[in-house]
Amino acid sequence: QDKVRLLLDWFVNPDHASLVIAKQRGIFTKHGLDVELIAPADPNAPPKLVAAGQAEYAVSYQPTLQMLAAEGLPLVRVGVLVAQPLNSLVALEDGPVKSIADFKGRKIGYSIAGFEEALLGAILEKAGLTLKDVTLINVNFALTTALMSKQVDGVIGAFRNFELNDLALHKAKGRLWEVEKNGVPTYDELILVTKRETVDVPRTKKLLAAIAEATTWLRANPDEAWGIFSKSGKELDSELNKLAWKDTLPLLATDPSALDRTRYTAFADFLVKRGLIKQAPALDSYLREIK
Amino acid sequence: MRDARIAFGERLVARDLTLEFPAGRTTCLLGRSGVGKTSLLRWLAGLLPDAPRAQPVAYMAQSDLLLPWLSVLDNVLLGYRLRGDRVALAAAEARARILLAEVGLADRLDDRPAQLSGGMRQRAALARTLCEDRPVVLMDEPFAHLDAVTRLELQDLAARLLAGRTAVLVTHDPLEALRVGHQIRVLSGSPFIAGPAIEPVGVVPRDPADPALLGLHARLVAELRGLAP
Amino acid sequence: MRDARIAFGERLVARDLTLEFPAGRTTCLLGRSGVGKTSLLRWLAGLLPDAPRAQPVAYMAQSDLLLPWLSVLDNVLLGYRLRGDRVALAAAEARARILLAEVGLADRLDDRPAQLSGGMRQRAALARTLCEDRPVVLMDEPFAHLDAVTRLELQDLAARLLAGRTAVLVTHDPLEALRVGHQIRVLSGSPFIAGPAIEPVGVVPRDPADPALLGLHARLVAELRGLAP
Amino acid sequence: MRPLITAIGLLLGWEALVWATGVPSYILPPPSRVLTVLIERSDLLVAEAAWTATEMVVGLLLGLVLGGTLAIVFAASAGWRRWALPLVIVSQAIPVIAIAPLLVMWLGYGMASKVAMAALVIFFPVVSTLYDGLRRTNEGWLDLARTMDASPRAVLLQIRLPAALPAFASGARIAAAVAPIGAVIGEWVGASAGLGYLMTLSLARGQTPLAFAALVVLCLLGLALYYATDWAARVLVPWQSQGE
Amino acid sequence: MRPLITAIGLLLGWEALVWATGVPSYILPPPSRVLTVLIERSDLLVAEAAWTATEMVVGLLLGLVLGGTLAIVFAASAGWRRWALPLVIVSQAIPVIAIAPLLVMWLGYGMASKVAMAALVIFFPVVSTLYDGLRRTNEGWLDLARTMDASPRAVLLQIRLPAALPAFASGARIAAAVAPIGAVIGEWVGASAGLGYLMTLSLARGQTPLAFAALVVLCLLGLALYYATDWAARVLVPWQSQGE
Ligand SMILES: Nc1ncnc2c1ncn2[C@@H]1O[C@H](COP(=O)(O)OP(=O)(O)OP(=O)(O)O)[C@@H](O)[C@H]1O
Ligand SMILES: Nc1ncnc2c1ncn2[C@@H]1O[C@H](COP(=O)(O)OP(=O)(O)OP(=O)(O)O)[C@@H](O)[C@H]1O
Ligand SMILES: [Mg+2]
Ligand SMILES: [Mg+2]
Repeated sequence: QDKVRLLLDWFVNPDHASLVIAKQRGIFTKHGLDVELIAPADPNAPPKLVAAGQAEYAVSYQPTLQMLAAEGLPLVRVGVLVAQPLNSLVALEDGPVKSIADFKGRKIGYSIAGFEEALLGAILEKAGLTLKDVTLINVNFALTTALMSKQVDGVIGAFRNFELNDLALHKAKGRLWEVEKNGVPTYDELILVTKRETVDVPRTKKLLAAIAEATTWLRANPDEAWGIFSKSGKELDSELNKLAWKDTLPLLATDPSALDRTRYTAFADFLVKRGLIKQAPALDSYLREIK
Repeated sequence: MRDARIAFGERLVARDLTLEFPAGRTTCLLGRSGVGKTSLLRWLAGLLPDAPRAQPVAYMAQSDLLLPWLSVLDNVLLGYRLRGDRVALAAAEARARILLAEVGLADRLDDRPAQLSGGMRQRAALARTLCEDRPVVLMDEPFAHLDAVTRLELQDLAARLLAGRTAVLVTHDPLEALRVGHQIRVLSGSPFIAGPAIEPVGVVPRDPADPALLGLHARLVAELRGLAP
Repeated sequence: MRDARIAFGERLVARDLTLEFPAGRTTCLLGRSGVGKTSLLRWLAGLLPDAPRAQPVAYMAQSDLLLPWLSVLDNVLLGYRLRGDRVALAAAEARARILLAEVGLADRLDDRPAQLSGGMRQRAALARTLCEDRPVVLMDEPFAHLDAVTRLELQDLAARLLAGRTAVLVTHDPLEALRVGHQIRVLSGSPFIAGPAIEPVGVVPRDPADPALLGLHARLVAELRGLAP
Repeated sequence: MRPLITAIGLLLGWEALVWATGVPSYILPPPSRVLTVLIERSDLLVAEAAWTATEMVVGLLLGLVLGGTLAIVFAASAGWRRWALPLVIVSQAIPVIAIAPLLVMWLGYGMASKVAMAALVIFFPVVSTLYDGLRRTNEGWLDLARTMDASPRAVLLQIRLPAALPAFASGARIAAAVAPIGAVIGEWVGASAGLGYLMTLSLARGQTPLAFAALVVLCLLGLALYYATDWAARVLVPWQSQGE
Repeated sequence: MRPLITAIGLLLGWEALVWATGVPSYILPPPSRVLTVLIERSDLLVAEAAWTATEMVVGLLLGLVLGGTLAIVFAASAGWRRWALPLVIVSQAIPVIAIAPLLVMWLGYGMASKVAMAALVIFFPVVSTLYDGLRRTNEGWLDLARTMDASPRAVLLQIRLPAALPAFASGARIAAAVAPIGAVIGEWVGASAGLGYLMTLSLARGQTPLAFAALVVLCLLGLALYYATDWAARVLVPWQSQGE
């Protein structure tokens, strides 16, 4: 058995459905892998730890990878878990904000991921506003709480499969703007990264195959899969996870080895244009297709 | 005091103790080390559990208990400061300066206690006690660290200022007791009992060279010597 | 000591002081309160800045300095414990028990200092000093809180144990000095100077009732009295 | 008995706070709801609490030992103090987020990195109070020890240290009170268990009552640890004053 | 002069650490790179530092005042102590993430919520050490005051409080050392400025050298605050011992 440490981007949640199912149903084992899933509390640490050789793989985000690559971290993307943005701008439906233009002079909360100014800047510009027209406030993880308590009028960084459900559980309805439909180029939300110098192609192939198999299985058996998922950790069996589960399954990438290079070119240009990186790193330095 | 009982845990210091301290006079307590003199004084000061306190007292403990952060003058005025009576405080200040001059600390008013010698500290504590102006004064070995001459001077000072007050003074020096006490009692035994009151004649402070006193002195020494420690 | 200088900041206590303490004998220091006796002792103990220390000393300070967390017995053995010499410690324990019995604390070996009376604490400190078994012994008012009888007994004890050692003993009682000192010096003035050495005849401890001593006593008192405080 | 009354008092105060301020329950749920969750999810909470309690206690012990040792070293050696004290102060200013990756690199993902983090939070009050205590020993005792030819080591261990124990107790009490937050901070370093983990997770996912149930358990652990330390300090250090 | 040497010593130690352990620079950048950033981005760093320094100092002062007052209240009243002490202990166990929304609700996103958070972290060491100091006054002084018919209030303010000031100084030193982390934690409560914010942001963007430059500034602020407090404590509380 090949021992593999895989760092999640955050606490275990339905975004990690295929990983958890692959582990729980022995699919990793079947492919000759002994995978340990490790959850950090700080979403920014995993890619760095992988770059430092403290784990073999990490779950990360496309914008993060591109920023880190621009800073010279030796990371490469080898796979994808969710091949579309989940990130959205959310406001309360019965609140004062009916359209993006209504954010003028209002507060928008976020939880630092490093690139929210870029996303928001693009979204606002499309609606004829600029970043100067709003106040950005780091509310950390309390996105829905800040929104519901009307401390902020909107939040960026809300995941479409979670935050709306979260609001619903609190009997509130959210209005959601998908970033990719509002001026932001589309991108891969959740990707798998590994260290550039030590890419282990055979092992990665096995990993991606196992994930693909698990995804296929759980798409076919969503209820049984939920049972397995919710029992794999006592804290996972919650109402929110149950709701999010349904919304998340269709978003999971069926082919985790797929790579759409044009997305990376476009988004790198976007990051350069928004001033987050000085120049786009060479695609091949941080992308590796495993076939 | 009537039927008093003084004990620390198992150790019984005094039982069914009934003692009378004549009002307006000075009583000197003598007794072997550890017999219970300090305990009795603390009982009188109302500092022991179950000890009633009839009247306001001024208490001078065996150690000087000066506050290290206050100057000598402020230490002497401590009682007035603690009672927070500004008028009395202002009035007492002049008195405190005079007293400090009388105990030989006129030029040390602003020193901290840590800068004083042991005897100076004791003199400051004495000045504080005498400055308190209370009807009952309790003093525990007030002159222990003083040289013979200073001791005589301060005995005179104390005798003068204690006139008319009820004072209880613990000492180890029989001559001192004979000099300043209207009444002298020797404590002995465990639990201790008080011996008969000895009342030398003459007004205090007496002359220690008086042959009548020398006789009493011999008697006191013999009495102390006959006792088990 | 030669050309010693003792000062606290501005306050000069002694200057160009040259004093001789005869080896193997006990010197008693007398002097008004605040003259500098304690400072001199501390200088001899090597505790003041620039003070050299020639030989191992045993030092008994004016306050008892017992450690509150140690039993009486352990306090007496403190020196041996601090030096960490197990063999010496074991040997000293028997000695400490005997000494504590001699100062009348035989039944208080396991008490904490806080449970003792002031005189008892002083006796424990005395036992500690005498237990130290050093060629030079410095004692600052060792009997101040003791009753007359205990004082006599402990003077005898001290005289016996100090035989053959160089001892310097500060006291306020001229009779005490005459009883235990081979040599007596009166300190006076500011900065102080030492008076001529007075050397009473006879072996220590002398009988205080000796008429020869009474004459010296009168002389000492007169000498002290003549001095400014 | 007393702790129970205290706990009930706290709950009542909390209920009153909710009523008085009209806080919405996803910010501060009323105790009644938290209680329900506390009972319903008790198995989960107990399991996580066991994890956190271990971190707390191990972290506290480690912090006490480390802090105590360091304070003694500082008191013993001016050189160490001059160079290491600033380092120790600086160690307090470093946010976990900056050193979490370092800790993981050196200590791995297991409990060691969490305990290290907790100990880091805990040890400073111990160093600081004990060192302060060691600095202000009665001068008379030091003089006495000097005349007894005590080595600096013996003075430190037999006089200054016992004299400083009340100050150490003071530091230990502070350490016990911050131990829970130490453990929670430790759980930032890649945890997948513990009350802090549960709390962050449920807060981020809107399960405020569960988060507060975890918080209640955490607070109870903290109170228990504090009172246990307080009791131990009283029993082990009966003498109070620094001076005579 | 001394602080400068200290700073250089720290940097050398850090450089040695990087060399010895071979940590990659995106986890712990070598001081040389951090220094470059420190100089290049000094205007940014100074601006953020001013913000954080204000939070630290105001938080420290507030913490000292609050903590001091509370300790005095505890020493004065057994009732208060019995009921409020557990609350105070519990306040230490609450992770910021649980109360951040509450603080923001009540205090808004301005500086007030950050100062409150910093004060919350700071005030416990102050309460605890001062209260401990107030508890162990020399019995003799208390007896003396009793014979002088002093009111409990006068005893507290004129005897127990001055006697406990060395202990208070001890608490203030701890508070000064944790003040930076207090401010950083405060910046969690919805910040958009400050060194803590800058650090999080640059860590997220992989700009580790900038994050560590911010950390260096934070540590320097912490050291400055600590030594200033230490100096003030020495000047204001010259007497050392609790007892005689
Ligand atoms: N630590 C100190 N700081 C400043 N001055 C001091 C200090 N210790 C002693 N002095 C001063 O030095 C002088 C001598 O003091 P010392 O204690 O030696 O007197 P002493 O002869 O022992 O008096 P006593 O019989 O009262 O104990 C005094 O004026 C005293 O105020
Ligand atoms: N706090 C205490 N705890 C326990 N025992 C005590 C305490 N205080 C005094 N004692 C005991 O009570 C007895 C009387 O002590 P006290 O201090 O009254 O004696 P004293 O006559 O003043 O002696 P001295 O002349 O030595 O000062 C002693 O046996 C002493 O050990
Ligand atoms: Mg007594
Ligand atoms: Mg002296």
